[in-house]
Amino acid sequence: MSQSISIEKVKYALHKVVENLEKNRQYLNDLDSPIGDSDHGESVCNAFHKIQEIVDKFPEEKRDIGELLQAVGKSIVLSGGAAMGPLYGTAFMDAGKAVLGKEELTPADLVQMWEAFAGGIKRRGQVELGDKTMYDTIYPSFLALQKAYEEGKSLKEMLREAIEGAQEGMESTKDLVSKRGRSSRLGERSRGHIDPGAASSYFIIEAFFGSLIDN
Amino acid sequence: MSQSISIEKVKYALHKVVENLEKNRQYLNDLDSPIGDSDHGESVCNAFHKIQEIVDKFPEEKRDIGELLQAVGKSIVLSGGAAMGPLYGTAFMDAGKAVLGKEELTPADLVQMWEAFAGGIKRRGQVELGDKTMYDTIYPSFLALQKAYEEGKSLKEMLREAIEGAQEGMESTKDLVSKRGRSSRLGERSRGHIDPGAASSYFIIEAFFGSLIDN
Amino acid sequence: MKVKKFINQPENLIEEMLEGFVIANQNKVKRLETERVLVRKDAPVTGKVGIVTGGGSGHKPAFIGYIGRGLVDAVAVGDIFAAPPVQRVYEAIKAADAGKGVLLCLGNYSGDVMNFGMAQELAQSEGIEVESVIVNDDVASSPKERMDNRRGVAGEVILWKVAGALAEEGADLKKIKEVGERAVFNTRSMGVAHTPCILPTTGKPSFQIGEEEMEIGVGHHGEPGIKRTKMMSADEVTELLTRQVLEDLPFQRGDEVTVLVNGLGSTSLLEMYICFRKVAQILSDYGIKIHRTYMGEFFTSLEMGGFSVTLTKMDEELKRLIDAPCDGIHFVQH
Amino acid sequence: MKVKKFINQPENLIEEMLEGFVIANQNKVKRLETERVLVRKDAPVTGKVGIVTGGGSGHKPAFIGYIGRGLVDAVAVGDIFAAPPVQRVYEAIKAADAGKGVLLCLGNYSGDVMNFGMAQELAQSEGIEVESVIVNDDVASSPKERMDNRRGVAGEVILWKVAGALAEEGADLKKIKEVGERAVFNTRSMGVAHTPCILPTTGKPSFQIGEEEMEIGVGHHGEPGIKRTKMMSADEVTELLTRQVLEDLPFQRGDEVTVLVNGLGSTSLLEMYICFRKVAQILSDYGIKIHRTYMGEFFTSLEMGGFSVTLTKMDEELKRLIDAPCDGIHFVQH
Ligand SMILES: Nc1ncnc2c1ncn2[C@@H]1O[C@H](COP(=O)(O)OP(=O)(O)O)[C@@H](O)[C@H]1O
Ligand SMILES: Nc1ncnc2c1ncn2[C@@H]1O[C@H](COP(=O)(O)OP(=O)(O)O)[C@@H](O)[C@H]1O
Ligand SMILES: [Mg+2]
Ligand SMILES: [Mg+2]
Ligand SMILES: [Mg+2]
Ligand SMILES: [Mg+2]
Repeated sequence: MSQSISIEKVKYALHKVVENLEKNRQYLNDLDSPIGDSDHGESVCNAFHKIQEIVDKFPEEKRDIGELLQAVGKSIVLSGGAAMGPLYGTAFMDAGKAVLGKEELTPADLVQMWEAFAGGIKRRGQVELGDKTMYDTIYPSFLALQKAYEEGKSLKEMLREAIEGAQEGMESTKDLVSKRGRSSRLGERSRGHIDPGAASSYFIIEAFFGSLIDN
Repeated sequence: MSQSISIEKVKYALHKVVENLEKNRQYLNDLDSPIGDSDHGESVCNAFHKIQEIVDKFPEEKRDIGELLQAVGKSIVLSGGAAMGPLYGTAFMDAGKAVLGKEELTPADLVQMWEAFAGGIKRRGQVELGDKTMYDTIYPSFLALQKAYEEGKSLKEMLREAIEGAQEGMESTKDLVSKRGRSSRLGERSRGHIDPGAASSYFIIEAFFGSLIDN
Repeated sequence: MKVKKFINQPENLIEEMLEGFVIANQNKVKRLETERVLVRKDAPVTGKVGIVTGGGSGHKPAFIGYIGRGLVDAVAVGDIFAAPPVQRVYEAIKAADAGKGVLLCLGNYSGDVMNFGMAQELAQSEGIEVESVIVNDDVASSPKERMDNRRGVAGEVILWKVAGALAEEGADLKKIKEVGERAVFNTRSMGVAHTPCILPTTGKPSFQIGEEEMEIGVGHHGEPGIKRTKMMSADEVTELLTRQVLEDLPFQRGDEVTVLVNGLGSTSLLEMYICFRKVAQILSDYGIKIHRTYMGEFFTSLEMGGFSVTLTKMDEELKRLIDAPCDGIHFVQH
Repeated sequence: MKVKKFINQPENLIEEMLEGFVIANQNKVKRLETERVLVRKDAPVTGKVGIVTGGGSGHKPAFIGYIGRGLVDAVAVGDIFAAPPVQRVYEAIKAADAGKGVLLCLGNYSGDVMNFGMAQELAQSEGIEVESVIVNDDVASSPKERMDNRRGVAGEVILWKVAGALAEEGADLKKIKEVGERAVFNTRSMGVAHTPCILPTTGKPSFQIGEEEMEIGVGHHGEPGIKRTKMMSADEVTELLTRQVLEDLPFQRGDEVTVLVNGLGSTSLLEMYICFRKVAQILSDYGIKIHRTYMGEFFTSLEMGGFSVTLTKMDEELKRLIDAPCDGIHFVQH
């Protein structure tokens, strides 16, 4: 496996993200029922569906991965809606900004990009770790990615550990009491359920990083 | 058993009518569900409930059975409501009119009274035999009463045969297609169900004539 | 199935509802002391024919929600799905009469026809001028040859609107009856339901129906209609209702109609707008113009799931009356 | 449980609904060509601050039913229960702005807050004056100490009414924001539900609940409230809601309030009047006077079974604005 990531790989990874969300659409709706409003799968899938076109129409000759991610983020912000729209949209926009001008991503770039992605969620959502949101999936995945990088692991290992970090993060939300978003009004009653946003973030990371591993 | 009927017996019989309807309240609602609006038991019971007071408050010294029946009929007409209110109310008023001034009812009076009762239904409801209504219970019961009388049977036998006539009449409605009232819009779909009004009429007759037998 | 309803003792429910209703709408309505009759606050209105209606309870906003300027003056309130008794209708007539007479508006049900009819006779015998118009708009309830046997359903709203507006203009009883009858003659409806209501008095559903079924042509007390079918799409069922309604009255290319899409209780306005869209498409195909559209719950059957489509063929006079402002309790128009 | 709804393809349902809505109400409303935004026919109205609102679909008559004179100018229409995206809100702002600025009215949901907030920034960056008022009236959704975390529910209707009336009077943006915020601060609500709605997009119920249970303090997307209990009588549940609402705001003897009893979808008006009767009794016990009562379906959750009680403490200015006439599509007042 190559130690850098091309724009083609990113495009492919984005398609895989859409696929994976679509596969889990109803599961995400179901997670959003006991502590939310039962629409998370719908909202995420509808918003991400549109990015396929952005990706497909992104001119062949343009090679800037940052620009691509910004275009994706802008689409999600402007036409995504729901809570996840501004959150994922901002995350992609910030991620794009962090790697603007890059035509290949090195492991270091990837770490930087993902830090910005997590930062976008934090900034837009005014959220902390442990608030029982998507941030609880995304930030741990960044930490794992960074740690693996600092330990000098291979890109493949980095990606694998980021996915594991995301999964642990997602699962951690089950025992948390929500502090942000719709479920934050439930107090103790929010405990015992995985946060739907944490789950969709996991599916995004699983597909995005996973496809980079296989690729 | 005496061959004439006193006002006390009529009063007692009216109480028995209320009791019998009350006992069959839900059954009458249920009959009114497939071919009507599910309220016949409610309407009949509420209206007849009020006649208990009329009967109880009817002055001891007044002995006129016709007057009593008219008072009962007037109450049902004025405050009964639904389809059954004007129908049963008119029937009782007409029945009262037919025996106005009588302090005892002979078998002949009874026949006349019941003919008027049936006539009241027919007049108010513009109804014919076979239209699948309460008239299909009431008119046959009159015919049976009259026949038994003409054959010189005892009062007891007359009453018994009137009840049997009523029962047969009620059951006959099951196979009929409705021509009157709410169920008349169902055409063939009204077939196969006993008419709720035919059933309430049977319970009235069963209790009224039945209590005169036992008494 | 357990009954989930916000009620107290079932035997008190109409009285409690009316108590709430009178408090909530005390600027527009008052209750007679003697009888369960609600009347417009300023009734009898001098110089105006009184408009009286009524019927069984459970159809809110009908009947009492239509009390108000440009609409109804007095309502005789029956028990759940039961016509009001004679005395009550009679008191409503008296309360609405300002000396110019009273028009009774009622649905074509033998209970209503008999009770209103006897009350009318009683009032007439005391010198009050009383006429009546009987609504029979439900095309599903009898073939055209037996039109006078048809049920009255949501079309009654059109009668109240038209007769109420005309009465407010100061027209006389004869004229109002004539125009009211024309409005009824020009009105056709048909409904569908997939879920019964539960009668609060008995805790029982108004009808039985399968998990995937609906009843085409249902009455608004849950009376069976024409047939039981599988659930259809919004477009299919709307097409079925609309065509049946259209074909019943000789509607012609160039005609103008008022459309009323009436929710029977639990069907959402969202669904009804989807269905209305199809009504509009069909009318446009027929070359029929929509004069005015009413969308919402106008004549319900408690929480029954379903809706009905009503079309009224307009003429210049009916247009003026439909468009007139009114200030009913649950029916307001500028 | 099979889904019994009158819809066609679930993915088309909002578009089809809007198509019907625009045809039915074409005298009052138009749709932007570029975005799923509905605006008052004559918007932008010269000399008037624009009132913009929006949110997820499924709450009919909210939001689009409140478009009209004395109410709302533009609505950004989201998917079922999903906040509208930034671009859409931004287009709504532009469509409503007549140069006097725009007030955004929204419920306190992170989706709405973020999308409206970003749209506001976008519009401001282009020189449009934009302010916002966020509704947080649901007392069941957070303790008083964390009031700014509470959900917005039916109280938003009060904001539209008040802000809309003030805008129609020609007030400036600052003033409307100030009075709007006071109206919100004076408004408290709480709801109850016993039956979920079925999301037409997924065919799934919005929540699970037992055959004899109800959810106290439910949100109008089916969000859990305070507790799950056995069904209670109308009086018991109304007392519970009303006292909790009353105790949250320092209502005092002699205060005047506007009462809004809102049906969440399938609960009948008959039941709601029974419940209102109890609200009125409690208010009377507290020595609180009712200024005006709104009864009906103002902000639903599709066909959810349940209702909510909203109280707004009045002052002279709020009374004038609440009483002002308005001519919304589904909210008309003389
Ligand atoms: N302020 C916030 N910060 C971070 N994440 C949030 C915030 N608010 C909501 N979320 C996330 O959004 C998810 C819900 O998304 P979605 O269903 O699209 O929104 P809505 O609650 O408006 O229906 C939650 O599960 C949570 O992970
Ligand atoms: N025109 C009529 N003549 C005779 N009986 C009638 C007529 N109309 C209705 N009925 C009787 O009334 C019964 C229904 O009574 P009820 O339930 O009180 O009235 P509603 O149909 O108004 O609910 C029917 O079953 C039928 O027996
Ligand atoms: Mg959600
Ligand atoms: Mg009946
Ligand atoms: Mg009835
Ligand atoms: Mg949502």
